[in-house]
Amino acid sequence: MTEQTSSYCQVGSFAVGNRLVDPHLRTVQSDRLRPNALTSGHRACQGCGEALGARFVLDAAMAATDRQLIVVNATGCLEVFSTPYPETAWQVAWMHSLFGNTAAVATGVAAALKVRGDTATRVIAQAGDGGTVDIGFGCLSGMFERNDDVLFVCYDNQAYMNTGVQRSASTPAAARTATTEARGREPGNAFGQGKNLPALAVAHEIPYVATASVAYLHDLEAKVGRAMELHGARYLHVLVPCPLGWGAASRDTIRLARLACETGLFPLFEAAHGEILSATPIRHREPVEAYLRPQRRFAHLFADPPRTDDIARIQAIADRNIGRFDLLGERAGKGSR
Amino acid sequence: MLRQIEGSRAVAEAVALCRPRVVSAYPISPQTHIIEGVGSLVKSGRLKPCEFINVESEFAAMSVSIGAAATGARAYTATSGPGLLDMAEAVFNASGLGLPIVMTVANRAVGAPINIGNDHSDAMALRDSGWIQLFAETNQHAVDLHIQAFRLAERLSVPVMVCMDGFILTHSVERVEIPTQEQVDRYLRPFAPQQVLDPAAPVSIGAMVGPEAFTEVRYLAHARLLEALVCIPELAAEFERVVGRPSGGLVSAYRSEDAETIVVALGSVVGTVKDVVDQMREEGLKIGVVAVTTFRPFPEQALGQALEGAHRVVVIEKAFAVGGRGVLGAQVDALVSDRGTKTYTVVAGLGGRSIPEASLRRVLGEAIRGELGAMSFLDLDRVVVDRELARMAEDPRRAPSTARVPRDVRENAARIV
Amino acid sequence: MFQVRIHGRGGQGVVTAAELLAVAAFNDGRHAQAFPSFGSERTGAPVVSFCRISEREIRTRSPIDEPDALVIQDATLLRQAGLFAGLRSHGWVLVNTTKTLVAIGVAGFVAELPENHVLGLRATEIALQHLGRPLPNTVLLGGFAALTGAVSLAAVVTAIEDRFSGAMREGNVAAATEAFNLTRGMVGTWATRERSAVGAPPD
Amino acid sequence: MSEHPFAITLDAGSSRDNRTGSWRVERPIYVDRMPPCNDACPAGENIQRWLYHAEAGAYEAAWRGLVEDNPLPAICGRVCFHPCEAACNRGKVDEAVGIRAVERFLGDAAIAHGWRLPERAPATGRRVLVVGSGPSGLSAAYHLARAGHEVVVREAAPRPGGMLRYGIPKYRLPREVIDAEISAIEDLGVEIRCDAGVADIASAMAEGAFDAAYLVLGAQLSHRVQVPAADSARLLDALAFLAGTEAAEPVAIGRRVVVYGGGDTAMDAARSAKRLGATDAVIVYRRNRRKMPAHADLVEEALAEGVTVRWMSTISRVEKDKVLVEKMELDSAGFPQPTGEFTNLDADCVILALGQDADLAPLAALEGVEVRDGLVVVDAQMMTGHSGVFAGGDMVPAERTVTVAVGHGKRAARNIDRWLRGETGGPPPRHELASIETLNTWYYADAGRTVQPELEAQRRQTGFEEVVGGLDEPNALFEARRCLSCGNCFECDNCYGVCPDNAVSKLGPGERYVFDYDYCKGCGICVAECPCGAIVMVPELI
Repeated sequence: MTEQTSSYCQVGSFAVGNRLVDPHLRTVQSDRLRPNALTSGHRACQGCGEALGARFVLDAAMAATDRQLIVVNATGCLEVFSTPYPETAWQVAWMHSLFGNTAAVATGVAAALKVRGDTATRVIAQAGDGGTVDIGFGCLSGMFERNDDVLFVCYDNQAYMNTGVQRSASTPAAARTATTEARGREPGNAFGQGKNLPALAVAHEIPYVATASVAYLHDLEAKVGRAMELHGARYLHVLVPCPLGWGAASRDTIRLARLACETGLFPLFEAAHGEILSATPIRHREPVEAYLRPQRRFAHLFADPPRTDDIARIQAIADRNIGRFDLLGERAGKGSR
Repeated sequence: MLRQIEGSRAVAEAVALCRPRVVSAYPISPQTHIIEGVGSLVKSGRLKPCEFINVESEFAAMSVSIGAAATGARAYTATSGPGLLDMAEAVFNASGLGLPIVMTVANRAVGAPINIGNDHSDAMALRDSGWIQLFAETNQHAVDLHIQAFRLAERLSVPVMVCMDGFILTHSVERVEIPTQEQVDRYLRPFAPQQVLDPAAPVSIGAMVGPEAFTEVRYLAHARLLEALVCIPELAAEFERVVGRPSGGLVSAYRSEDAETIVVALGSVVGTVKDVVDQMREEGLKIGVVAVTTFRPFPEQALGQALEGAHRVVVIEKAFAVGGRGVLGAQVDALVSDRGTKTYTVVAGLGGRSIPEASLRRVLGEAIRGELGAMSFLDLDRVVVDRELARMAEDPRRAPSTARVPRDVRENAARIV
Repeated sequence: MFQVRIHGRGGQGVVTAAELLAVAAFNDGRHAQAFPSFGSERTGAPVVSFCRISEREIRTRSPIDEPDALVIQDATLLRQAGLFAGLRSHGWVLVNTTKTLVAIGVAGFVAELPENHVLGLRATEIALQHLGRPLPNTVLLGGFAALTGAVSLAAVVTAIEDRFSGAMREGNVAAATEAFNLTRGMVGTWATRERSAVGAPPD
Repeated sequence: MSEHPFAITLDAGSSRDNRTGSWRVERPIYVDRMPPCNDACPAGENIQRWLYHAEAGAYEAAWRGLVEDNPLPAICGRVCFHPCEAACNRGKVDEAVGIRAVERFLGDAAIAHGWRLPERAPATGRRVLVVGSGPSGLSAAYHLARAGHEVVVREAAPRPGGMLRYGIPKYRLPREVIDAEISAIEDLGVEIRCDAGVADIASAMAEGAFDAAYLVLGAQLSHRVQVPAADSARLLDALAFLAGTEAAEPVAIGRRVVVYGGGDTAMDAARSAKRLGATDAVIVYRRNRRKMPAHADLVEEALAEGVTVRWMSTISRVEKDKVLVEKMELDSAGFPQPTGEFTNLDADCVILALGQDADLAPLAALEGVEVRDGLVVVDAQMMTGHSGVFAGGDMVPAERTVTVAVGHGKRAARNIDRWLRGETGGPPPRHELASIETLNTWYYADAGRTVQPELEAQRRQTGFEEVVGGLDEPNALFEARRCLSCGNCFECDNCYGVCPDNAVSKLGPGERYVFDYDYCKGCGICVAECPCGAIVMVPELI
């Protein structure tokens, strides 16, 4: 009997791999010989989303560049848990300088490569949200503005986890941190504008900006792949749940990353040269409560009495994203499955 | 080639002869002409290949240099005063990582009050950053020191700061012999880094080190810096062989062999002091001057020898530890006081204040006559200071609990001047 | 040691004038040191630059408090207090003006200086004529060379040629040369005159 | 020792010296859970497993997996009432996987390609008598033969197949399908003697020197229900009617046919009547549709073909050309109660489909056989009270479906084999059920169920052509791939990919994965993100 291929396959588009999918459609993570840019023995917490995100991104980048990659890392959890003397978990050329200068160091690396005519080796800078949206933003903006040939990756876990969960400009409204305690008349982080770094990156009109999530590996790897096809300043913002800081079960890391997207709180999109190109549609929309409830940082919203007004405000944020990015495909028309 | 040239421009030419591959630039007075000069040489194609990067801050300037040096590129940048402090974290980082970056510091005061004039507060603030610090006396010296700095940095894998007085040197147009490219190429080989980011041989640079090894790391950095005390004279000698001019080294003495009074100073003021020394020698006074070219690592042995036999040492300092003493003065005192040599610290030239020869002659005369306090401020406007101290003493907001303090301050001020 | 202080306004090439003077001295085989007043003055503000010229290496970095010569690029600066501060008793003064020294009110001060040590030169006019722009600095350098003899015209011309290119080079060389010749003529003339006759040459 | 600057620069990957497995208080382990389809399959098929092969397009391997348990996939692929699909977890996501359709596709593929059933084990020298060649007898004969026993099947009817042939209309089960799968079993060396009914089991066993017997006599005696009828009334027995459709000259039924009963047989009778020319085929049933025992898809198909149903109705009396129908109503306990409201219904003929009983006469001489409520009592090993005599199918208490019969045959065969070998003990314990809660269904791509083609309505009125068509290959593949693989790893690489500590090793196709407990910190993400629930956390032993 002649075997025919069916484009449909159980989990082909969503799980890490699948024996039924054409090898070239499988993720880098499904490869038995994947690079493991971040290897075993690191000291990340159980269920660390950032460790996962970093391996996802760097493995994809290594695959895209034939492993010709140099990585510059900001101070933060990722740096501390990966390189405590005398052991490093990195299997990629890697450097850590400071907290706030990662983009500039990467610029220097890129310049050194360019000046010696090395066009094969590519540069990634990576930082947590603090090292990106707060202390690192000056250097990052400069790198963007000069259009230096660097992909900057922010692993956003929405607070300063390395120092014990303090608020950053990426901490969501109402979230409890060590510096936004869940007490008083407005418990948790204030409802402000937030610092929307992906939008700021888009405003720099750099060649490529994307958001990604550890829960959407195919999407993430495709974005890394596209970013590595391009030159100039590029930015990837990856949501990486932190079991410690979010007060969530270690097993729920990917689930929460997924819910952040499925609620509309963390829209996945791509932009180039200042224009939004596309957004990843929500497959199964969830109310924000489904995302908030499993996290102790939002527990005060569900106390007795519950803070339904705050939940509604968070829902409104999600709804706004859904509308802005057409996350339900209402304007574009539902894509065929 | 002998040229009448602005100091900044001469340094830019010298830096270009050293073939840096990545130069990061952020404008700040009085350093700006240097990076303008290097930028011009890159734009004109005289310095190539070279990536000249206009960054958004001094912090970024040093950070770009860190990245470039770690990737095996010879990296250079320049800054001044507040700029040096802006990059302070990265300055420590560069030395901690052992990256042989060369940076010009066109020395400038640090505010507030904001002041763009020259003094050494910037370099002194980072004297313990693990960098080698060289101080140029003239623009010729600055040119020579930059060329030696690259060699020294790469030999030891330690960054080097070449300090030159802002405006006084950077903006002076004077006679400078600029070596030929051939000479510099003979002296300074292409950069062969001790560690490098290489995808083919990946390492992790910049590990986190805890208390179990941090002391050892620091000790090794110290040892490496002390090694520079041996390297610097060697490299200066080699420089003289190649370029034909003695320059650099640890300390430089002038008419100090038989001197009873020796002035010790950093940077361009040494030239003025030399003229004063000549004048006072003509008056029959046994006086000389020793310039500290290498301030970090501190050349204890060389300076100690140079000061041997002096009855008194007057340290002219363009910075001081507020609430403490002179930085250089304290170190000199520690070096010679047990020989019975009296030391004086004269704080001078702060924030671009001129150091007139007459004032120097006066203060040195006071030292010789034993009339000078251990620490004094050259040309301090006593009228202004006393008036202000008096006002403070009478300020009712301060009066209740600190009634005595202003008086102490006044007494103290009177003692040290 | 011959020390010069140049007064002007921001944008008039005051610093360049000192530098060109130093280069010219260097071209004559002397040591020289030019430096600006170290401030952050903006366009139009009064600025000062300095130049030392010596047969020997210049080591001092002390300020020039007692200049041997003053170059005043803008006569309106004469209203400024302390303009002549420290000028040595044998000193020279070169002023950019179309008027007589009497008219600009410095006759009294000038009277205390040696004869033919003070000169008014219509430098801006000459600059406009050769450069089309009111940049008096190279014109005054030519005059300064003729007035003081501290540098040669050839050295000034070479300094200008090294500094400028194209039409600016030719214009500046021509302007400086004209000023030199004009000044030499005037100084020569004035050397035989009464002191009271000191003033601008007749048209 | 590193050649790099001390402590500042470290050698790549040196963290592997740090065995983070010591952080763990719980460890993940791989498990195989019982998929609900397998759990629900009366034939005990390992559905998830054979779908796993089918998903890869390995159809012969899939068929081989199938016939490990059931030698009649082309038959069951048509007539099974697929309790697997009712249990299918995918039914809670979108729609259940069309397992039966894929099974049929595989069964038909086997026939088309002539795939041969697996070889027999070496002969044991033991002889087993199977009485009845219905699905249960065929199943038992097949499994016994595979085990190496000599099997003789005795069938009273002229052709093998029992109710497959004589109880299920052709339009549901084409006869060539029956013939093909039976002959495949015969090819294995099973002897089927037709027109060879057994009047007395004991003597038949003795005569044939059989060591054991499996009795599957079926239930072919129509249930006797007292329906008052005029002498002239035309009453037919449904089973006889259906069997008669196999004959060259079908019985005359007239134009208006009333079928009395609510089971599958009633549906088959009504639909067959339609095909034999009845303009009206009316089913009279005493309860409502929800309570109707007939399988829903048969009801659907019947209604689609124009069969009508009088719900909540009983026949009080049958006249020559009409029946008197009484309206019923359900009492609080859900039982129908008469209302006294009567209506007449025109009827040329009434077909009674009120159930069947077993004829247990051949067992009369067997000692120890216990009969209760007209059915033979068997133990957990399907053995009657008479040692060595096993029974199954419609004559024992169970649901009377083809697949249940097939399952009986398999179980009986395995127990007979064990009994013959003197072994005791039952099958291994069943795995824990892979309930929907154990799955992470987000990962499965959205995909509606494929629809099998159906014969157009016109042709369903006029003949016995098969109504429901099979899936073509792409559709069968698609349908197979809708399987969630509940409770059984299908190598999606999720655990391998989502481990933050790279503590999962991928062993390659078919080899699954192993945990590297040197580094596994026990975060449990692999458990949470396993789509099919094939990983569980267990406490670390102290």
